[in-house]
Amino acid sequence: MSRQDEIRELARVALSTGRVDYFIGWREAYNPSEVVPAFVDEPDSVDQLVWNDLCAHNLTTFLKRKMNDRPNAKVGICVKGCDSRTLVALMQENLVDRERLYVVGVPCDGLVDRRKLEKEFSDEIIDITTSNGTVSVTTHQGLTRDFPKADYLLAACGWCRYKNAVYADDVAGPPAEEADRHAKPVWTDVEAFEALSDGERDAMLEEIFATCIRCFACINVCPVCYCWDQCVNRSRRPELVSQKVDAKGNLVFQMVHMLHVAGRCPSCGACDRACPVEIPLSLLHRKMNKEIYDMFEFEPGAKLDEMPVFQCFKIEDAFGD
Amino acid sequence: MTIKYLAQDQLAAFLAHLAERARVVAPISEDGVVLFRNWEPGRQVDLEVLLAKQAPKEFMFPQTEEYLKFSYRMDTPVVDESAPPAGASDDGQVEAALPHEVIEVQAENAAPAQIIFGLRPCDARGFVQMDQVFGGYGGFYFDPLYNAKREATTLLAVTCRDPRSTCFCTAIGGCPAGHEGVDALFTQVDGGFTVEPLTEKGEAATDFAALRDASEGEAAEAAEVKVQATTRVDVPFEIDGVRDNLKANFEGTSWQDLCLRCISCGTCTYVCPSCYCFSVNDSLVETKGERYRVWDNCFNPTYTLETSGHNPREKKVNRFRNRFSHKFWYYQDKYDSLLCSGCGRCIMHCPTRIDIREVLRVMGAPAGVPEAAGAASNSAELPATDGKEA
Amino acid sequence: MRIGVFVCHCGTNIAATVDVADVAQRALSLKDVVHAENIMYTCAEPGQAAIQTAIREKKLDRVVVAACSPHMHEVTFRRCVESGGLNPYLFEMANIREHCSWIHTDIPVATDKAWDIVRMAVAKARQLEPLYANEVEVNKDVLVIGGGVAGIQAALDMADAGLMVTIVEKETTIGGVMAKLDKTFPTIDCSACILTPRMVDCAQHENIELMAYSEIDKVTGYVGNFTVDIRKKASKVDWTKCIGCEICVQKCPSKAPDSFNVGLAPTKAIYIPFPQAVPKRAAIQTEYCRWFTQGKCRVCERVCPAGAIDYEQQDEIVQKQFGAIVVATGLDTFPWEERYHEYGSGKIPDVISGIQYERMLNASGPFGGHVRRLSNGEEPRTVVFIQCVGSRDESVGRPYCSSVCCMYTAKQSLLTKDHCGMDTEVFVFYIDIRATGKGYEEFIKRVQTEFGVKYIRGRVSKLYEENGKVMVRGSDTLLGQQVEIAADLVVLASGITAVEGAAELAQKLNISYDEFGFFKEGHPKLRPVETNTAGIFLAGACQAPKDIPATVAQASGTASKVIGLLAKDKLKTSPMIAVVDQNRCVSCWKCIEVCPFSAPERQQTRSGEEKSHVIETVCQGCGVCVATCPVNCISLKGFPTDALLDQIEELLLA
Amino acid sequence: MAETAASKARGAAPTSVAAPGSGTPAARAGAPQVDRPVKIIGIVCNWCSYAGADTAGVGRFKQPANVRLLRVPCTGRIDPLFVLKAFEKGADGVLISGCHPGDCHYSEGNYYARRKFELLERMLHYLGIPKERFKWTWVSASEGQRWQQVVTDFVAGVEKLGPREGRAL
Repeated sequence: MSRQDEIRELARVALSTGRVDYFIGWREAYNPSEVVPAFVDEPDSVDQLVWNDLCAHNLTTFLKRKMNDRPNAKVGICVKGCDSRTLVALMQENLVDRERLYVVGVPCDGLVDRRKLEKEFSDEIIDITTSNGTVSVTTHQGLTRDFPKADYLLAACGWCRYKNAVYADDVAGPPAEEADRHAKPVWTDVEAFEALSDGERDAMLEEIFATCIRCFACINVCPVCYCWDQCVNRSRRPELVSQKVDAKGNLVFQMVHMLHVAGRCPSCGACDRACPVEIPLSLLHRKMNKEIYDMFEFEPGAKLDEMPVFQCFKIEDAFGD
Repeated sequence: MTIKYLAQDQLAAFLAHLAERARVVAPISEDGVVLFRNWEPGRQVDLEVLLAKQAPKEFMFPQTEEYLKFSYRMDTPVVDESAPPAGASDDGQVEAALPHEVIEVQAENAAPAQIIFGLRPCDARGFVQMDQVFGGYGGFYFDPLYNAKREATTLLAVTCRDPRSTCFCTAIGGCPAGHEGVDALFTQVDGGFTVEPLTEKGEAATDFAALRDASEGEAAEAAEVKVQATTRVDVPFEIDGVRDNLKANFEGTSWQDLCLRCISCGTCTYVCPSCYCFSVNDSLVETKGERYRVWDNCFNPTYTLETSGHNPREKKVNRFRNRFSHKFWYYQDKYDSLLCSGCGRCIMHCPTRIDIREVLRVMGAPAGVPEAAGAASNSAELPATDGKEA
Repeated sequence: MRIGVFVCHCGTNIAATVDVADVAQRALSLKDVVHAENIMYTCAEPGQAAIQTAIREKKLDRVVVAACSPHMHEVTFRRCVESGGLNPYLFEMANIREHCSWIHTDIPVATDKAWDIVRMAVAKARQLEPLYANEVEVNKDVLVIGGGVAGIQAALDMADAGLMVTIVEKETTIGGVMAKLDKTFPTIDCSACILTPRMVDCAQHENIELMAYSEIDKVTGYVGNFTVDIRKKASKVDWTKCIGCEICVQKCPSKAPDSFNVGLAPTKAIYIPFPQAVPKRAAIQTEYCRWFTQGKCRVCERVCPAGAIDYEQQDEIVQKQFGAIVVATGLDTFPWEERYHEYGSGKIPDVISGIQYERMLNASGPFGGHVRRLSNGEEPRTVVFIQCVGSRDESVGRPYCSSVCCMYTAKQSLLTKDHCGMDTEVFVFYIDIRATGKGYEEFIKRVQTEFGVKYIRGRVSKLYEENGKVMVRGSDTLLGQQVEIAADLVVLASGITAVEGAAELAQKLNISYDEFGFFKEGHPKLRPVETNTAGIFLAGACQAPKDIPATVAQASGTASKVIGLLAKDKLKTSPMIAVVDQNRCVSCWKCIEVCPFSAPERQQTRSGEEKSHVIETVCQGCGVCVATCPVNCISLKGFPTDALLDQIEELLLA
Repeated sequence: MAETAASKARGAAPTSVAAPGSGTPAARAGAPQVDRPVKIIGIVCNWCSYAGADTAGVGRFKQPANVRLLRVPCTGRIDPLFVLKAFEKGADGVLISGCHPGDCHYSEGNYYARRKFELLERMLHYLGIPKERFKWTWVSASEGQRWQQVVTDFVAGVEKLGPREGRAL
């Protein structure tokens, strides 16, 4: 049975047995090149659920407080390895009710970066299919081109060491083959930026963040960011972040987000993907996680029994002079 | 007016000519991302990508825009010596003798001439729709900042030769070659553009030696391009009755299902050519301050937050319903215009691909239509093709 | 808003380097500032009057005083504006003395800095709001840590005033260092004769509970309401049964080092430090006890008439509530053996420390008060005293004067003549003679003239053994010549150091201590017995080296402070605490996780939601929760985020 | 990565406050080098470092006059965002100082703080703020001389770099 069928079957059972009131998975949007979160509440509509190389959405986002208006519903949810770490991060803080949760782990071998493909065409993409390592893309005007999947993976998949969920009640199909998830992580992307001079980094960040439009997609889509209407980025009093939209303010704006999810953000990449102006936020959260790993050998959301590192301390911490 | 012709290889020269008298803005591709940016000689205009990521809205209505600067001065009044000394008894006298704040205000509203080239008719139409609210339609507020820029701006639109699957301008009275708000319409034909000046601004902008009168053949080709494009635009819903049906479906349960995957960010409104909401801020340090406005949007949870702490649109679904009802119902009632030009940017850029067409299909249809059920509304647009394996 | 700014000259302390008139003048250009003046001494009566007049006449609603450190006079000025009719928390202080005039010399530079400091203070003042103190019930019991003369004196004074006092002493008996001394200067009266009656008073006082052989494990709470975990160490003897008959000590077969006699002679594994011990109870040093080390013996169990021996006894934690704590942990003497290798590192038997000599002189000491050479048991004919060993000596990290050595050396040299005969040769090597107390200088003179003790001004560079003598090589800086003395006994006036574990205790109590481990008083002159932690007080040598008169005087001073504090039934708590804006709380409970005092709690709101709420009387106002709250919905009264940000912006204003 | 980041860089909307170019190294090279004393903000805990600075004052330990102190009850109360704000508003350096580990007046505040500051320091440097411009350390109430040393060294470090002009943060 394919993973997709496994997911549909687990969803069908969960819905028909009343284990969940609704089930969150993925489905195709207005065309087969777009996959969106699906909310299924009938056993007989589970067949809309899909599992393919475009299922990038981290569905944990939809467990955030105030995200859906059915606070007491029993929820089923699909999580990839990366998604599961954000879920565990929420669990570490008791911000989700495990009792009302049914988690289906979806082993994942890496997904396709649709944006990277968009850059290959001026025309609109209307269909994307993959079969054994080749991605076939069809445009609105009927042009079809093939690309090697390996070259068009999501950035997050590039640094992934958690192909299987770290927390799940059931798993859709056999686990994915995983290299040692406890191996020391690699940070080549961050190191490249670190290698620049102070001045270069500074100038580059200013240019990058000048394009931010403060739409809050990064923050609202972030699964571990839950303040909503109370986000200090919106606060006038105290005004930690100027409401003016300019490069400096935008960088502070983003640092507020980063420092608030520090120790809880596993770099799932949801913010990078959500940003309409394609700001590479991984520049910041990956760096943050690199340092957190260096400081505590801690990986956010990796273990249920751990505590986010900035909500606790060790007397023997050896920082500072 | 006569149709003119501009050869492709003359485009740069034409823009350079314009750039001498005004700032020229055009769709420019930077690392595969097309945005409206300052055009300077040597920069490539990108007309291949149909729609720039954002509408050119920000050039008429900047995301952050200053109203005025203000400053405080402490002014110590000259006390009349002859008068009896102010005793604590005489409050008024004590008041008068105290230093008082004097507030000084400077406001300036500079709007240098600018020409936007390469926007699409839907983008132009967005401005026309925005004009209603900023232009004081129906005796409402007339916004000097917006109108000064509007006045100083010429819109040189380019016909959409190959509409996207997400385009639906024709469904709401627009057209890939629409004239609304357009000062001059450029249409790509073999080897260049036909150019139709539609206003005096347009005339002035296109008054350039390299433009010659178009041949009949070129004119005919342009006409054909327009027809072709227009027929290719999808008509995903029936606009007639949408207003009334939204009203009827105001309490419809399907709003709940439709907004489930919405993350309540502001992307759709910030890329939209006609969304115009903003909030006003003061900032003051010591004696110097300024008042400015920044884009705001109805998905922002604090958008309707009242001082009391009460928020009439506290829930995501309320905010979600508002955006569509506003565009196709309230705005129409108040300003006698839709607030959507069918560009489809909100669909393309929504992090979860919320589809305005789907919303209108469901909520814009007469109440109680079977489609208006969560799961059903999902399957309603479920493509025939099955999912593919990873 | 109407802010008044008052810039203080502090005589020339500020005015010498800061153009105070200019600063006051400039202040008038600040938003909301309706009054500014410069005053010679703002804290003095005329200065305070000027502030109150301005409040009245200019209808001020905020007051900024630019003067010294708030640690100096914040309280003074809060009181001043309060009696001037303003809420005391509508006051802000700009520190332009300690932080400006005293550390800079260039007038324009210092003036500009003072101007910035004032601007920042005004920026903060704008954000201040009236605050009102809370009241908490006060627990009237007092904990005294340390049962030396300081603790005893303070405890008795407080107990006499009707307070319930608990003395926690780490040894098996109270008495401390003074109990080890033979005589006390300058009166040469017997130390025990003064102290032991007071010890007995403690034991018998109905308001005093003695907890000997106990230590402080944990301290939580705040002034008026401390909760303390006290560890009763296992003595392996049931003290409710023990009658202190000492039979066990006589019969015990295992020897053990005797800390009370500073190692002069051994004691037994089961021991009672000295005959007048209070409480007089036996304890087993298990590391030397045959039963505990080899699993056989149990002699004491057999001989004990009271059946008090309890080998199974374990440490016990007792939790008690107190309203105030007096720290009187006393002193240790400098471990000279470790640092003075030129004096033989303790390997020369006839080189001993002053405190050892006290035990030697003491009639109830191991030698029955007979002075003996440890090498051969003979009475010494030549005795040399060396002062400032572990005092006034940078090379061993002890730059300070221990303040008692000059006097106790003089006393000991006198007693030497007394015990060994006037013909005994006694030399004292000294740097300076410090005899500042009442009758001290006269005492020194007596020792030199009447008793013929020879004082040599100079340091001793080396001690070494040579045919049965201890050779003392030093210099006489007055005569400017080398001296070498063949001594039978050398007594080192080892100085005073903080007790072992002082830092750890300070950390448990959250009080500050200096680099030497002495506890820091609130202010050297204005708050000499208080600490910076409300409700915790100091007495005796734990604060700084002192002699007995000074210690007792301070202990009584401390007692009166505590009595004053606990005279009230309710205490005003600082209103500068954290408050949650529940409308903005997102119920993430991070505040609860991080609070060191468990002040935040979950609270049901009227809408039925659970939101965070800070318990006013528990919150200590550290603000950790404020910095942790992701939505900034916790405000720290007195230090609101708005104010801090405004101060930053004000300073950086281009 | 660097390339991608660079290629991401796009000029901002001309009319919006985010004036394009201001961030480009070229534009900065052209920026006039201002000559003014460096502005440093010191955020210090009330119980240790503020009092330590007092002790330095009482001891008349001379110091450079570039530091202005912001008094907070505890380093645990310092939101790292204050530091970002300070740099955003144009501080040339930020110095944070509190009680030595174990000596916190509130027993735990500085334990939380040091974790935050350590991360903050690493991030700040990454954002292009040279290490010399940010320091966090411990100075107790009795360490007047240490305070003098800390201030003197820090100011010297910042002065070597001079005032910060037109930076992203």
